[in-house]
Amino acid sequence: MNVYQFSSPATFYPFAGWLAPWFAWSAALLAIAGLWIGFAVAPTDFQQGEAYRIIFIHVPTAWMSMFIYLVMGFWSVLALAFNTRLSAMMAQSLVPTGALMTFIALWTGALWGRPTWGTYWAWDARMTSELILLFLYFGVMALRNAIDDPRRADRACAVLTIVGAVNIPIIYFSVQWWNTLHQGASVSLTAAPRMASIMLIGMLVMAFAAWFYTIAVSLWRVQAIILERERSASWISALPGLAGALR
Amino acid sequence: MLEVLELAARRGDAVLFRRLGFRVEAGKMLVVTGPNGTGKTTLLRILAGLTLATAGRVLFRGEAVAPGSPKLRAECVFVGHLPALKDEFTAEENLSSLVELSGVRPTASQLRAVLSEVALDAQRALPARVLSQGQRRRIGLARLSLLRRPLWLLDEPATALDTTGLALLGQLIARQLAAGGAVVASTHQTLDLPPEHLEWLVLA
Amino acid sequence: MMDFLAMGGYGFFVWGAYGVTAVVVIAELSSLRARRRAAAQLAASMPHSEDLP
Amino acid sequence: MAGAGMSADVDSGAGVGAALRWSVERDLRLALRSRSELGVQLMFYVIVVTLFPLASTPERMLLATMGPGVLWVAALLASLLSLPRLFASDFADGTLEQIALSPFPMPALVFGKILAHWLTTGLPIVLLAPLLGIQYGLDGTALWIVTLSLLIGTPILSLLGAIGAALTLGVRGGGSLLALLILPLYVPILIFGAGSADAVRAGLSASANLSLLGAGLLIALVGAPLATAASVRIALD
Repeated sequence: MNVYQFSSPATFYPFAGWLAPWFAWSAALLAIAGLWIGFAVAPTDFQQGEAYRIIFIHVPTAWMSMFIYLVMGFWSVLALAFNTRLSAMMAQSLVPTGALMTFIALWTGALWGRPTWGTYWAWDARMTSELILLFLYFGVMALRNAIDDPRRADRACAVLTIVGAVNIPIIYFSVQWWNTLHQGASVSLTAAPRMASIMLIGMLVMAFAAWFYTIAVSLWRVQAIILERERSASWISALPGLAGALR
Repeated sequence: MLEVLELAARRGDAVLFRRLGFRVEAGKMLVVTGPNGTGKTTLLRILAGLTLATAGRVLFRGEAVAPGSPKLRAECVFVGHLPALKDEFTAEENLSSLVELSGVRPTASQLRAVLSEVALDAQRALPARVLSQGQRRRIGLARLSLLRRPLWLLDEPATALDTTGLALLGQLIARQLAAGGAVVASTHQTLDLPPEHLEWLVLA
Repeated sequence: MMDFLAMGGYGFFVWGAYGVTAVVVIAELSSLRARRRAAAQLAASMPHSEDLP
Repeated sequence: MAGAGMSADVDSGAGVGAALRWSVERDLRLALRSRSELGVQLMFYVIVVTLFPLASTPERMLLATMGPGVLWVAALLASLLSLPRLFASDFADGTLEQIALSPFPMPALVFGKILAHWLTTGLPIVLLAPLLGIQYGLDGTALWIVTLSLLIGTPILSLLGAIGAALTLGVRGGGSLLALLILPLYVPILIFGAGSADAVRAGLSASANLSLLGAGLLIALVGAPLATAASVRIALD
């Protein structure tokens, strides 16, 4: 077997099970700290009042939505280059969480936009690109469900993810260009109140919370995918307490 | 000429075969038989470089070949279940298009000669749409006779062939073996070929 | 406590945002738990014979 | 046996030219054999463009602002409709296997097919655009710029679309799935393409839009055939 012996699903499965809870707990603690900063420590903004506190959810999830897609691209390149099933499973495990983060970013952005600009959707450059990113996630999901053979689904989704990842910067640039052309340099989400350092810290803490949450969820999900794909492999019978609730 | 080591293949999560090994020497024909669904087609597609094996290696003249490798594509011809004909094209157009795709530029007279050889003279200018399955198969045989390739991979080549078609197929294979080529074919019909050239692989 | 919920008049928007986020995260976690349990049962019910890489 | 005399060897190095010639000439001949189908797709483009004034207003000023956008969205939809034709019939009758097994470099063969697809769907749209632009009250320069942007943009639609067509070969829900996969990738082309005429009408120069579109075309010319060839291999696996 090639040098990536340790990356076989059988050896990765217990490792993922051991690692995931650590990330889950640290995500929970970071989230609590972030919310505490967001609501108790950060001052009321003189311009937007309390509405700006939504940024502590909106900005981290927006960052994560794009970051997750690029990580999926990374795993997809590995899956195609080295033909390793595990990398394809990792890419597959990230898709639902990525789509979820994108949805949250859009939802919170709209609720923040209403009090700030008076409308839920103002074709802001970042929000429009976020919406297109959501379509990219749905595209990968739809392709995954449309192909039955797992190996072909892995490789087809890998190609689509890579093509999508290459297009993300182009989409963001073209939407930015389109936005400034038509609306001029209107108030966009980035022109939020001057970034007091406390707000930045709050957002960074929430960003790490979202990141660790994503890692934990994708590790748990990749375990489920491994079980689904390798259900008849012999190493599965050695798993402790398989029939019971999976730890 | 062709060697297979420790080959394994899966379809979905069903294992088709595992640790499969065999050699095919020049001038020899390997007949792959076995009930349906045992992976005969998958094996041939792996040898042709269309499908990825889950394990094992394929050596062509001692050199390992990966799927889609240029060496394999230049030296081997694969005839699958589908006759690879365009319904809109005539028999002659189909033949010349397929042969040119393999990098060989036949003259019009060669095309006509080989078509008459497979008894498709009258149907030369008919669109493939109107030809019978057997006639469409014989266009495939005409292609085989035009291409000089050392390795033939034939997936159920005898299907839909009538007696004259079968005789033609036998002749073509005999000529290929005599010219030092090798053939791997999955088939159920017994072809009247000298047994000393044949080897059998039964997939259970 | 009441003014905390009021959020300076923006309560609907702030809690609308955080509330939906919480709901969506909980939904993902519970569907993940269900998928893991189903996968475990599926794997447990199968004969384990192949040792294909 | 007639075949005995031939010993034409295959130099796969110089294969790109032969591959292009083979695939373009073959696909064009195939397309011309089913000319009516091409006509139908072109009519689709004309009808979609004609629908919008009926749905909004015949008032010239408003139509002029909408014109480029409508021409472009209709071009997107028309190309999307014709993409399955690119590989589906070859996939169904087994010729795609032989293309994958040909000694010719596959990206070149695939590029030839994409070029033939553009010549039969994209180019007619570009030639028809000025005519339909008049319907939208576009004057000389705006009309010319829209047509030029379509000339540069429609090949990108074929190139990017080919990747989607290869990925969804023989897959359930092919048509709408292809739309979901490819339309988000068409967004930048739509923005720069339709934007070029808006820029001209706003008195700005469209050179920035057109050059960005040109850059997109170059990237697609290099990347798309490779990605499409890989996707076809995956579909044939």
